[in-house]
Amino acid sequence: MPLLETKKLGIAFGGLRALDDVCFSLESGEIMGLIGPNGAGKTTVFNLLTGVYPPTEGTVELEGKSIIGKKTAQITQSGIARTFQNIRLFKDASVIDNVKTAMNYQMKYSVLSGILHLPSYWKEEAQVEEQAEGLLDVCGLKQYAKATAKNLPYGQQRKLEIARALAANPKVLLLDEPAAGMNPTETHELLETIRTIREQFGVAVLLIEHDMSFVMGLCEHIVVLDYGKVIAEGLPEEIRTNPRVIAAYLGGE
Amino acid sequence: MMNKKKAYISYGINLILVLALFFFLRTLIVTGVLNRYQADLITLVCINVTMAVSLNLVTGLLGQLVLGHAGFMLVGAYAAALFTKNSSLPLQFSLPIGLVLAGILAAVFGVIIGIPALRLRGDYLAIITLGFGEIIRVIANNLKITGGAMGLGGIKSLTNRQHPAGMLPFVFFIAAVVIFAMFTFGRSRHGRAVIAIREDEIAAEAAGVNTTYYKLLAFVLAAFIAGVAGGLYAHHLGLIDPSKYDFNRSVEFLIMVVLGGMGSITGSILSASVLTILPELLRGFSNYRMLAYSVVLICVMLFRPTGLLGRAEFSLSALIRRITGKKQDAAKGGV
Amino acid sequence: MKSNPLEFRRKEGLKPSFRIFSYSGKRPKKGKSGKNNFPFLARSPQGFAAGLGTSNHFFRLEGVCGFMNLFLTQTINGLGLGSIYALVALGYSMVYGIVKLINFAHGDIIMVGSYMVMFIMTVMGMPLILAVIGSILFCALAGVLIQRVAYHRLLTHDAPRISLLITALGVSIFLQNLFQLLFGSEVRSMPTLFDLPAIQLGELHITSANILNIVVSVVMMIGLQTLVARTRIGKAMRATSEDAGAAKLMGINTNHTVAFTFAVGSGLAAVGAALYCNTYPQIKPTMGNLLGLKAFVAAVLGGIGSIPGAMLGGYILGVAESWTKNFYSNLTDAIVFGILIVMLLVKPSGLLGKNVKEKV
Amino acid sequence: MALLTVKDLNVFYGNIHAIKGISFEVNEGEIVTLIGANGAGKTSTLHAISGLLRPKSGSITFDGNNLVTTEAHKILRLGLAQVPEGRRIFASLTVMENLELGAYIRAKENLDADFEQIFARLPRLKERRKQLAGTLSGGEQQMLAIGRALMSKPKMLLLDEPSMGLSPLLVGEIFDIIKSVNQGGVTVLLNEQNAKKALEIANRAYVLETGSIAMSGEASALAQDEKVRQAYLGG
Amino acid sequence: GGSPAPASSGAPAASDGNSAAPAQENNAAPSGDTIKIGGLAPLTGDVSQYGIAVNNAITMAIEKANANGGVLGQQIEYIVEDEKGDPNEAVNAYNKLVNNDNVVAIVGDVTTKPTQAVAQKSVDDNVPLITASATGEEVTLAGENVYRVCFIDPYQGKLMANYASKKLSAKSAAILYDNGDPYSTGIADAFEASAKELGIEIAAKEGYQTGSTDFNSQLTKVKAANPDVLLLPVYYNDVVLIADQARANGIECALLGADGWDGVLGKIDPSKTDVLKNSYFCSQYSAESDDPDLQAFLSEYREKFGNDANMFSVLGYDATNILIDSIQRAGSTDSQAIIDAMKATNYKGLTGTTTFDENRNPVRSAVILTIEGGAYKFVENFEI
Ligand SMILES: Nc1ncnc2c1ncn2[C@@H]1O[C@H](COP(=O)(O)OP(=O)(O)OP(=O)(O)O)[C@@H](O)[C@H]1O
Ligand SMILES: Nc1ncnc2c1ncn2[C@@H]1O[C@H](COP(=O)(O)OP(=O)(O)OP(=O)(O)O)[C@@H](O)[C@H]1O
Ligand SMILES: [Mg+2]
Ligand SMILES: [Mg+2]
Repeated sequence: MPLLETKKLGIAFGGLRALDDVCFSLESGEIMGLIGPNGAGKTTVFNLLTGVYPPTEGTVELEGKSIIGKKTAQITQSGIARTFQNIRLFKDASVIDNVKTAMNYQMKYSVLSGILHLPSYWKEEAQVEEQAEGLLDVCGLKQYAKATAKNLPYGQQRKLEIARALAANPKVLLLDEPAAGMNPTETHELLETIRTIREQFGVAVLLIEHDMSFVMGLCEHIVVLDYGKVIAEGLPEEIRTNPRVIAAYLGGE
Repeated sequence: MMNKKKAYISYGINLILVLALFFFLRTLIVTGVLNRYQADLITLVCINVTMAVSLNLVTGLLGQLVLGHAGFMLVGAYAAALFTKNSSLPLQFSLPIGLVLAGILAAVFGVIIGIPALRLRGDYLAIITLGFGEIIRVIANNLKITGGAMGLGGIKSLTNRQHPAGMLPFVFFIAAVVIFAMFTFGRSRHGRAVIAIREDEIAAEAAGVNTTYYKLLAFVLAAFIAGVAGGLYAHHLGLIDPSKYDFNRSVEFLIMVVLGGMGSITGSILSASVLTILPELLRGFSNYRMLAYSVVLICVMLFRPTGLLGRAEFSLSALIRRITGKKQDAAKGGV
Repeated sequence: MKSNPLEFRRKEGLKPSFRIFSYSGKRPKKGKSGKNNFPFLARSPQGFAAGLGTSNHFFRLEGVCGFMNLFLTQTINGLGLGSIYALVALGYSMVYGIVKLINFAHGDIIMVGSYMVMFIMTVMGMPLILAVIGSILFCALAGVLIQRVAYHRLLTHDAPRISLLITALGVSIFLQNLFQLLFGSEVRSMPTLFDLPAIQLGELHITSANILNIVVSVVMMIGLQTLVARTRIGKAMRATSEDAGAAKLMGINTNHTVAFTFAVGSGLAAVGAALYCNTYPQIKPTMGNLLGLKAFVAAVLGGIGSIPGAMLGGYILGVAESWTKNFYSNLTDAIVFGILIVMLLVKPSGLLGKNVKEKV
Repeated sequence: MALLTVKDLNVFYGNIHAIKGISFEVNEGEIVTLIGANGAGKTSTLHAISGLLRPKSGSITFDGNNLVTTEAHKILRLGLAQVPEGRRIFASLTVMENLELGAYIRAKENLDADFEQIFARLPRLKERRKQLAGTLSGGEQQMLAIGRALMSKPKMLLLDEPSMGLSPLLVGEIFDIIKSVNQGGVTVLLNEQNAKKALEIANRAYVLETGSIAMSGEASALAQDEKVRQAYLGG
Repeated sequence: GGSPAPASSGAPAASDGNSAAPAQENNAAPSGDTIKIGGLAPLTGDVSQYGIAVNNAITMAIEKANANGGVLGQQIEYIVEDEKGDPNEAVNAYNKLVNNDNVVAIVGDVTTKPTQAVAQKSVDDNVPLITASATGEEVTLAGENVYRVCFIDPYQGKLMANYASKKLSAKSAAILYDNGDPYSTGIADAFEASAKELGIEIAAKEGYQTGSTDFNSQLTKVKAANPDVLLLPVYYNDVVLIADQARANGIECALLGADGWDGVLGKIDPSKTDVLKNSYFCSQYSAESDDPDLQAFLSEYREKFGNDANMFSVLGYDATNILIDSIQRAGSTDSQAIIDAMKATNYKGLTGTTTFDENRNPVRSAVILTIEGGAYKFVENFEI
């Protein structure tokens, strides 16, 4: 059984069919790429996977259980975490608080013990602090832990988004153009980070990216969307040479 | 997160300071150094601080604009007053029970209003709370039990000639507890979730924060506190005049919160105190004081758009550290 | 010399609408027949029964379909009231549309406009037309001045929205207290401004004020809608509202655009003020409070930012108010706000508001 | 003769010294590119030129006009258009209205031919002409932003990272558009992270590093430079 | 009689708002041996017009008393505090007067709710308090130290019901009242109850929300009910709007009102006074009366403040004089002595001779007025 599977997924915005009959599946621990021209519906796929919009038709199953109809927070809690194409951090909160927020649902202490600082508060807060620091370390953000998120350089903000998504303890990590706006050096670093994450946390990764060297270098499997439909699927080599993909997306390079 | 031991020491110091302040004020009042007028003003300051701090939870921390906070106060005022008026217990005992009831009833209203209202965002939420505030008031104007337009009179107060500081322990310690609770709430996991919603609701959802729950939590908590404050206020004034719990009253509290700095608890305390006392000091200029007030308000907003303290908290220990020159991490207790 | 500058407006007898009504001749004569037969009218909270009861009453006495008559009368009452809400709401909506500011001082601009009409007419002794024009110009200027002094800095410095809101509240308090100092806090009465005949359609009696309100509000709405949707400055306004920086890159002078918006909004408020004074000939420094609040509700109901929406919201609010007054007058405001809440919950962006869902 | 001359430009954000006395020039008919990492100061430079930011000191001369003292909304009238970073299209207006606003300063002229020209270059926009711009995908929005800037018929176009977030095919297309725009007589100043592509089409280039110009020269020469290859072209 | 509308009189600078301010300082005679009397009134805010009227009259009364040698051989110092019509502010102001300024007695407050709040506090301090115009029944029930010189709401409601029945032979009545104002609800309820006893059918009872300006819908209903009389138990500002709209809606029946109507002619545009034809209201006094004291007061007031005195000022004047008279009779400034003296009041003032009943409400007959040809007209004295 695949970890994540979509069947005949579709959505329409008014008259516009943004996605139509999208089927793909993701195995645990796999890194998969989702590519396609602008407006193909890649981000929309993420939005459907995370319950931002309800699909018009089709299903999404995580470990065999449908997640349709669940709210975004519930879906995150059941194991799908994401980053956003346009960075959406908790700008005025500290970097570490950004990460801790995503751990909130895994914590147990009550409002009352939060207010009264009962022992459970101290115990859990200490645990979370440690975990969060560990995560920041992995993502190379340890030195910024106390900084306010909005003051981070752009590239670090992207990494913080990843760290926050990881903090929700996901089984599937969805990354929307994580390398956008990065230079080759930074992009390379990011590639390494994602690999490390996969090793350390055993998550499966589904990523959207336009940087082909990045996608081809990282992904084990690639799905190509065009006009809301899957036009190709396969190994990086197959995709690179697929004439439909070249025509629709890669261009004659 | 603060170190546990350091935190407890700091709480201890604050507790001692609070107790000292209380006994200091009490002594001044009982010995007549401060007269009834000044004593009543202190009571009023405490009540307004409680209101402002509770509104700060929704407006500052949760980032939702609420224009009907006085409505919860009104509900609490009626609940507490009707209880103490009809109870055979002496007021010292019936008042605390009444206040709890006031809080609970206001919280119930908070839930009733909050569940539908919190589905909306920004200005629309503000408008709905405004609407509910007005509805509560109009209904109170039409019910027998609330005394209709006449309002409810003859509410007993603990403060009187013999006991000039009768209400002080109640208003003072309730304000202190509320302030403490707001501080610690802001630093708990629940506080973080609430702040995350303020910062970016969609991202908060995606980080697994149950936004509906936390919005409601903040809203209901604030309503509860406003209800208690309303109960105190009714017993301070001895009368409930429903027409005074209108939109304008809600705006007064909102101004306290924004002027002090949204999200800053100490800011709310500061501006609620100043805005309660200053008009009294300016009594002689009654024709001009509102004019002056509006000009000051506009100027503060123009030149300090985030309020006097912004999001920072005034912290005694940070101040001491700064004075004693130990500059090392003057970390303003970031809520 | 105590000659009254209003002399030229004065009329002997009652105002024309009243006269025409009394000429209708079908009105039941006071006395014998129609009385004491309708205990259901003794108390209003009878829901529809009261309305239907009244219908019977009319039916028996006049042989006309009284319920329809009552229905229409109350609806027209509501439309007349709603037109004033609508005119004020237009200003709210416009300013909100451009700078995303709930301009709580807008209601007070109505007050300023009313006082200007009063001042120019009664103190300076000018004719009505000059008073109205003067009031419009004065308000437009005041609007721009307020924007420059109180909002400009915040708008250009990307201040938190709520600070702007508080500043607007501050301006509102300022205007009220300033006018209280200038003109005293007591109520001032106004003469009838527009002395037009009423219309009598069968049993239906429509006062001149109602007709005027409805006609002017519709004209203003169409004018404004055309301005925003069709003209160059209208496009500039919309662009500025979206992203002032990008608007500048298009060569738009955003400062002028925002000032223009405030001028138009405030000028409209002055028109509203003239109609208001004509309909409810009484002004006071705090008159803008409730009116502003209701108009704001109307703007939201219709979808704030939308011009036809403001109009629709005003009408709906007026008619709803009129009808609740008919059935349960004590709870009017509660019911009106209740309607607002229900509508918002069903359609969060208001009736005609664009629901631009944030693209994630 | 240089169309645009920047001299000793200094830009501050509060205490942050973002641009530290840079000087450069763009000659008529050229494509000049500014390349540099995140936060190097490319956007700040462009904003200073287009008047969205007031520099602390320095001079900017365009076509004989001093831009430092010219208000932002007047700069476009001098023939200098900008495609801002992050597109900044008018989200709740339709695609068509966005394009019309691009021609705001040419209100009295007949624009039909220009629309057709834009649509010929960017056919996707034609399909979506009635759609609200905010609901376009990222790439579509970028096309719209370029189209919108072209509607003013500028002498010179400032482009801030036009390829950001675009598919490889579209990146190619966008650069083709830039080239053809340039061939049509429009001078171009291009900010890019995609240094490889940028250097391919540019005549000259400046490399920005933390607010200062680290290198400059012919684009083809820089593309061969070992340091540039290392840092910006991915080895 | 009828006066030009204030809207058309004089420059705006001569407004009431300004004339109130100097009152505080001017009366401060050389300190030490003065008797301090406190005043509470809304001098700013929505109901300030009432407060200013009362306060002006109090100032006049005290100036007069001081000119005549003061009381108990001492000058009176009058300290007024603005309470903006807000109970909370009123209590603050009261506290200041009693605790900071140590006044011996208070004239005030003006409207019911602030007065009620203050009255409750004053019982604790046993400070003599006399209100000119707070008509809510509960006010004086607060304690033995609280008096008033105006009629209470229920009394007026009952009075007008009787008048409608006995003098106007009304068989049916409609009521339109301000549902957020206890004054209005108080009169309306009393009228309704008493009308029923008298066999008058209440054909419609419609409320409105405080601050409304549009009454067309309610009036449409009233019109349909076709009553013999329409009771408008509201203050003059609203009377003007309602009467205008009522007539425009074709309601021609008699309009009834209470003492809140006093001053209505000053608030209606002269071109419109006809809408008030055929209306009857009760008042505490008649400006038409030939009582020389009253006429002297009225002209003096006009001279001093540039506008006409109204019921509030007349009552304020009487209240102050009754207090001064009581202090004189008490022979000391001791609270209890003053309160005891007040109980025994038998004072002839502008509103006639006032004594107090067991609830410390005034006992005297009311005046019924009507409006004809743009002027008030005395109809008769009327008692139940
Ligand atoms: N909320 C919405 N309302 C209307 N249309 C939408 C909405 N969201 C997306 N679309 C449309 O759906 C299509 C797919 O958009 P999507 O954002 O998924 O593209 P994408 O593949 O992520 O493109 P890019 O690579 O440029 O980000 C686009 O044409 C877009 O205009
Ligand atoms: N509004 C601002 N407030 C404070 N600092 C800013 C602001 N905008 C930019 N900066 C700072 O100025 C410097 C230059 O930023 P700029 O945006 O010009 O860089 P850039 O080269 O365009 O980078 P990018 O590739 O990310 O677009 C950076 O250090 C940035 O942090
Ligand atoms: Mg996308
Ligand atoms: Mg940039």
